[in-house]
Amino acid sequence: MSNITMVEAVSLALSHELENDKDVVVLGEDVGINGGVFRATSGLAQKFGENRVIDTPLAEAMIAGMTVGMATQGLKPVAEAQFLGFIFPMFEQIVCHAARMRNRTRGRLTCPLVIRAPFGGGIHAPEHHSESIESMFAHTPGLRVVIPSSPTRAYGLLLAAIRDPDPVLFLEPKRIYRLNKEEVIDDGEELPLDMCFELREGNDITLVTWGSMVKETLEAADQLATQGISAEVIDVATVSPLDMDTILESVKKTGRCVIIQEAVQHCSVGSEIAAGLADKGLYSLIAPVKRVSGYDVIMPLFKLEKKYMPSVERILMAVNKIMEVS
Amino acid sequence: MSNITMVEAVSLALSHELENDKDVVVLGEDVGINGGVFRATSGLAQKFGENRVIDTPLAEAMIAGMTVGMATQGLKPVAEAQFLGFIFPMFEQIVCHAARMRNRTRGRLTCPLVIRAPFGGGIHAPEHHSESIESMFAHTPGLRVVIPSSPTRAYGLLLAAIRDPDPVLFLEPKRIYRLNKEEVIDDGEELPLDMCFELREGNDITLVTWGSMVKETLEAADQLATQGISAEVIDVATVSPLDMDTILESVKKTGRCVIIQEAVQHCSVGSEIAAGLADKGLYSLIAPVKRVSGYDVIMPLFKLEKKYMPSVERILMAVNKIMEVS
Amino acid sequence: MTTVASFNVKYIQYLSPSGELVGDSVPDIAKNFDHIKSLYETMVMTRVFDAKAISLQRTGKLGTYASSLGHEAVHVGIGSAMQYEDVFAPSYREYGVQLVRGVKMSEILLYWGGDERGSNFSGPPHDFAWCVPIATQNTHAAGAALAFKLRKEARCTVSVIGDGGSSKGDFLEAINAASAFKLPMVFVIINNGWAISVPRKKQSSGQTLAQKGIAGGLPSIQVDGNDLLAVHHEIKKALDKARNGEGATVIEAITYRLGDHTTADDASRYRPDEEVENAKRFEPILRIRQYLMDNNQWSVQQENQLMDKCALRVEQAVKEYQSASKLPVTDMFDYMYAELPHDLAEQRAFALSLEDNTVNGGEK
Amino acid sequence: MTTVASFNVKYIQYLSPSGELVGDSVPDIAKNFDHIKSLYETMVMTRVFDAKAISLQRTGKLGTYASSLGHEAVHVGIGSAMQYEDVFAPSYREYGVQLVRGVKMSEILLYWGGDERGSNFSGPPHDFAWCVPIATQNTHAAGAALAFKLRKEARCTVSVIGDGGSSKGDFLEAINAASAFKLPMVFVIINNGWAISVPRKKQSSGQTLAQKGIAGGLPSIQVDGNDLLAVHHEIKKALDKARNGEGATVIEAITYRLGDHTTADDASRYRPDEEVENAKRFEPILRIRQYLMDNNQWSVQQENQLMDKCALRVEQAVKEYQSASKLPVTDMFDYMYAELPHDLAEQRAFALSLEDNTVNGGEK
Ligand SMILES: Cc1ncc(C[n+]2csc(CCOP(=O)(O)OP(=O)(O)O)c2C)c(N)n1
Ligand SMILES: Cc1ncc(C[n+]2csc(CCOP(=O)(O)OP(=O)(O)O)c2C)c(N)n1
Ligand SMILES: [Mg+2]
Ligand SMILES: [Mg+2]
Repeated sequence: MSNITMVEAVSLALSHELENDKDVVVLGEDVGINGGVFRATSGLAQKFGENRVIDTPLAEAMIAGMTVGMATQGLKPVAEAQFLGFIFPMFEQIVCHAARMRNRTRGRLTCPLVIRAPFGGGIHAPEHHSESIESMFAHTPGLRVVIPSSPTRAYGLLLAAIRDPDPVLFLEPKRIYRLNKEEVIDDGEELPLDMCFELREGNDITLVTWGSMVKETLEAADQLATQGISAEVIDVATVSPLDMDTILESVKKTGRCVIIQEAVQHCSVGSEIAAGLADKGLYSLIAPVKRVSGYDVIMPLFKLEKKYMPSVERILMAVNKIMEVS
Repeated sequence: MSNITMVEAVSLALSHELENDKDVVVLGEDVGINGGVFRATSGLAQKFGENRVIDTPLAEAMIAGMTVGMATQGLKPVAEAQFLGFIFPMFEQIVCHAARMRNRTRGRLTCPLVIRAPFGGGIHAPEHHSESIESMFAHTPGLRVVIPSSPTRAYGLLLAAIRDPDPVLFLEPKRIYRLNKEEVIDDGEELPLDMCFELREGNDITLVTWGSMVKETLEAADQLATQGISAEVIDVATVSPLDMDTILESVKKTGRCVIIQEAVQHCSVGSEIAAGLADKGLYSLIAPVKRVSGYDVIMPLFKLEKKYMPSVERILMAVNKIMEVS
Repeated sequence: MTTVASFNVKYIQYLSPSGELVGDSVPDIAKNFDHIKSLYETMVMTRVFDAKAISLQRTGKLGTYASSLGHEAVHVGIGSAMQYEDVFAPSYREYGVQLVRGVKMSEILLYWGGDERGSNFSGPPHDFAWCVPIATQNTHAAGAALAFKLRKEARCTVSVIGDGGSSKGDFLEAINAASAFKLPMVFVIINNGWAISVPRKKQSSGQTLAQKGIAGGLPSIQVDGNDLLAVHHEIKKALDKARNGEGATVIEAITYRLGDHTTADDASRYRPDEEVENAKRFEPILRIRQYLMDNNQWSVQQENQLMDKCALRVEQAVKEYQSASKLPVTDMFDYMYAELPHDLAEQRAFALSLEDNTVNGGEK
Repeated sequence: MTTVASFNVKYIQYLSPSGELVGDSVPDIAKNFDHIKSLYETMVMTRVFDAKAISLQRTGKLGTYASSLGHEAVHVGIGSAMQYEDVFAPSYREYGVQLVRGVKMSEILLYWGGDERGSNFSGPPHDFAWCVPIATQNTHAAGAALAFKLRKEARCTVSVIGDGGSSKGDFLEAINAASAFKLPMVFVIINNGWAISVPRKKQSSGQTLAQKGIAGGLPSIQVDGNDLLAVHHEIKKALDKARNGEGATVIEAITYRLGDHTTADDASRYRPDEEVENAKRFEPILRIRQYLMDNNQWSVQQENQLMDKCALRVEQAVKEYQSASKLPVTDMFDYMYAELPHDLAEQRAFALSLEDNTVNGGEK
């Protein structure tokens, strides 16, 4: 029981499962003695040995393919993509195999694997280190896509992801890896993979978000409160499959919704949520559904990255715009 | 001037540009003497020689990477991914390089390339030959994603794609490759890459679709006409960048919209269009925006594929549901 | 200037095209006629099955089908060298391996008939299913091999790849993984001369494809892939080594694709007839039968009996295939996840409701 | 059993760590002292620049930076062997190549300072920009080489890859492309012993990395990557061959990463100090200076002058970097497409409107 950061919570969950399930294996580039470039696997190789925490050659297609191979043969591999920007060589394996193995073989072979990847902008990283492409994976049936936004949720969701009998892409918003500390009890309790988290109750507007943007969204909600606007904040957390019901329920109450995401807007998870509202939530809506997203541009190198990313200011602008409507 | 099918129109456009622009080069697996597995490059190697129409080794990452390399050095390569299901090894090159080269180098290097890929279900093909994943690419800034739905549009849009100074993913719905013939004049006239095509005017409801589903949508519109419902049919054609204005304009008139796509629903192009309506079109909407999509499952092998794909029946059900609302 | 590493690639053949034992040594299996006969029978069965599958496709009773005509020695040679607990990672045409390992012909037909249940087959449950995305199976095999190594199980994996597929990066990454982790596995490059319309020489100007293994320092050999004895013996040797902790081997088996790429292909567009005619002289079944006959182990009568048996069994398989129960629409939902997520349950119910409709939109 | 192909990998060194000519022959450049001196100066400049860049990062004036410490010979050796019209495809730390080719130090700083304008550099406009996704640059180089071949231009491409990157599939596919198309290109594997924390021996158990070229039948050699003469000479020879239509070569240059992987890395977590200390004895600058001095081509005075010159030039570069004009927010929109699409124009206007706000939400 200790106060830990989100990246430490990731380590803690990995350590817990390595300890409790001999089939769990961690693999990836630099996950061994180096403990991962963000220290998410820090100390694990030392504690569990090189047969449980495995440094691989630099070849992402191979890492993903071997992970699939291991998973089909009874292991529960947890692979790391060093950054989400380097996951592209894994696509073929993730989409064509991991997500399809159970269905293809009618359950004969399954893929209980996790691929973890740090992602998102805001830490002055080099090119390709800052993109948010969760929607590409969310568009892939058979895959779970999970994004924690706090130490507690990272711990519980990662445990659930490792134990889930199906493949899970576990995306870690690295901007908030060390944002704050929470008391995380290492009790092995998992969190559900099919439910949004309601982080704040409110009546006037629903703010839907996930990952690092939870931070700005909660800040915006605080400021709105001082304006007398009561915002409900929902952390989607499991962007696929998506718990749309919780969002619909909330919008039924508030009549308004702003979706906040770091990803580019076009064909994104935010689009899906807005589309869900345009269908099943239309009659609840008092005002247009606004999306505050990254612009539809390439994530700029860091001199401009802050201007790319949705800010508290932009959230407030969107909210105020639709609060005018009545 | 002759009556040709859509796949012949693809050949014709390729032939036209090979003839008229010495920098155009066609490459891919089996595009040479075999003329492509769908005959889209039929006769081109024979006509233009092995230096213009190039059979490559079987390695998609290499094909895409070389295409990027050639494009940066002044050629206008048109590469083929044999099926969209085999494009995954090209992702890293498409997303990280083709789409980014101009922006990365502030215009010093550009990628005037086209990657063509047949896609979609309904022809009893083996596994991985039938998926529709246009939204993964549509989510990628810097890339154009173009989907023709008739011989005329295939000809004009492919010419435009080849001439466009930026990378274009050109997805060919193979179910309608030979569906019908149209008179296509080989006059080198291109069609715009930034506009929807209005295929049918109507006042009661807007049906938005693209690719092979244009067929079922037009059939549905015919049937609706017999019910006295006047449906406007829009072929999006350029799913990214997307001409949302034409859609909004139409819905302003009709107040109702059904989006029809073959792809799975979650985080798709259809989601984006519905989201656009939930924001900028909300006040026009009389009824919920319905999406008739593939289910959020893995495209089944062909015994069940017809049941996966949106049918005229399903389109009519969706339309009738929202026509009840007033 | 010093030489820091040297390599060579050897070519191995035990049985000449005319069925004579050649070469420096005689492999064990050459004298085990009962074993050879049983493998010969499987080779013939594969071929009879193959012809039937093509004709089913031609008459609209099967989807696109990838023929194994001409590959019988390499396929059956692999299958017979493996142990049950080993894992096989096929691509899409290695029926000979799979028949040896217990997959049913009716299951192969189900698969090509557009029915996922074919991949839930009667072969070893740990074997991989058919794999269409070229070369991806090789990294699966590497992962399975690593699993065995980590668990200290005396098991190996065998994966195949075509001459075309040998150009793909993940095949090469799998070789590298086998090198880096010293994995218990065997890579078989089935060089049948063609990747659809692209001939072997357009894939690489390397003298052999076996030498791709040298990239990772793996022992790399060529065998005559139409020589059952050579394939069986060399794969077995490589498996023994692998099982013994001595790492992986790359084996290029040279054979020839006597048919079209698949039933969707027309090889006459790109391949000279003479090449095919010539290749028939080296095909694998003739020579092993000749060998058996020359050693008085096989008669015309036995051959006739075998043909009858094959025809009968294949007919049975076709019947089984054709009498498979109807696939319920719910099948496309029910294997997506261990537990059906909420939104999918809704879609499933909707799809099911369409089934009940008299006007069945989904059916068409 | 016949041998169908044989290969070997040779190791080439001309200058010993102590600066003596060794080996069977003397390369041309060894006697061209003016040339060597100018290359030596660039090597030193690179190193002085490198130290400055690291200190800029440490003081918050630069983003993450990938040091080239220890790689000066291989980088400058490559750059000096190439012609202007050739194309260089870098990864991210080959500043020595780029300085020879006319890229400005201030541009390198701009890039690592988070400014795209750094990639619109003063080097040859046809050169590729820095490439972070490992190994992807190798296929670009193959594509460029194919363009030259198709247009019958006497130009070549040179691409680099690290020991780590040599495991990645697209590097291997690029080698295969060079083999299949007989491309005018040179692959340089810069083996500096480490891929972040993963040592060379974990990448592959192959004796050399050069042998990856054997997969495609390409001539494959190892050179001492700390020996400027060997690198320059062997790359030049390979380029001459390539330009002559004789195809590609794979050259593994053995060097050592004397620093951390990048400024975001802490090598002490995984790498023994002794290894680094030992490696310093083989580093590239010492030996070439020694060679010049032993041949009375270099003096302490010249060295001091050079150090002053380098310090001055680097300072100038830093000034240029720091006085770069502010990046307008519109820059992130204006290079997305040749023409700004309608929806982006709207977003651009919005972003610009935020700039005008007094409360600047984008700025924070
Ligand atoms: C990644 C990928 N790219 C392309 C294809 C389409 N395709 C199917 S088989 C084939 C040729 C394979 O040739 P080869 O590897 O020699 O195997 P063979 O069919 O001859 O057994 C191609 C290009 C595919 N299935 N997967
Ligand atoms: C495809 C990809 N995967 C992972 C990374 C993260 N990464 C950056 S450098 C590096 C190690 C590279 O090592 P090596 O190839 O030996 O080159 P070196 O840095 O030693 O020059 C890694 C893993 C990346 N940039 N690209
Ligand atoms: Mg082949
Ligand atoms: Mg290295």
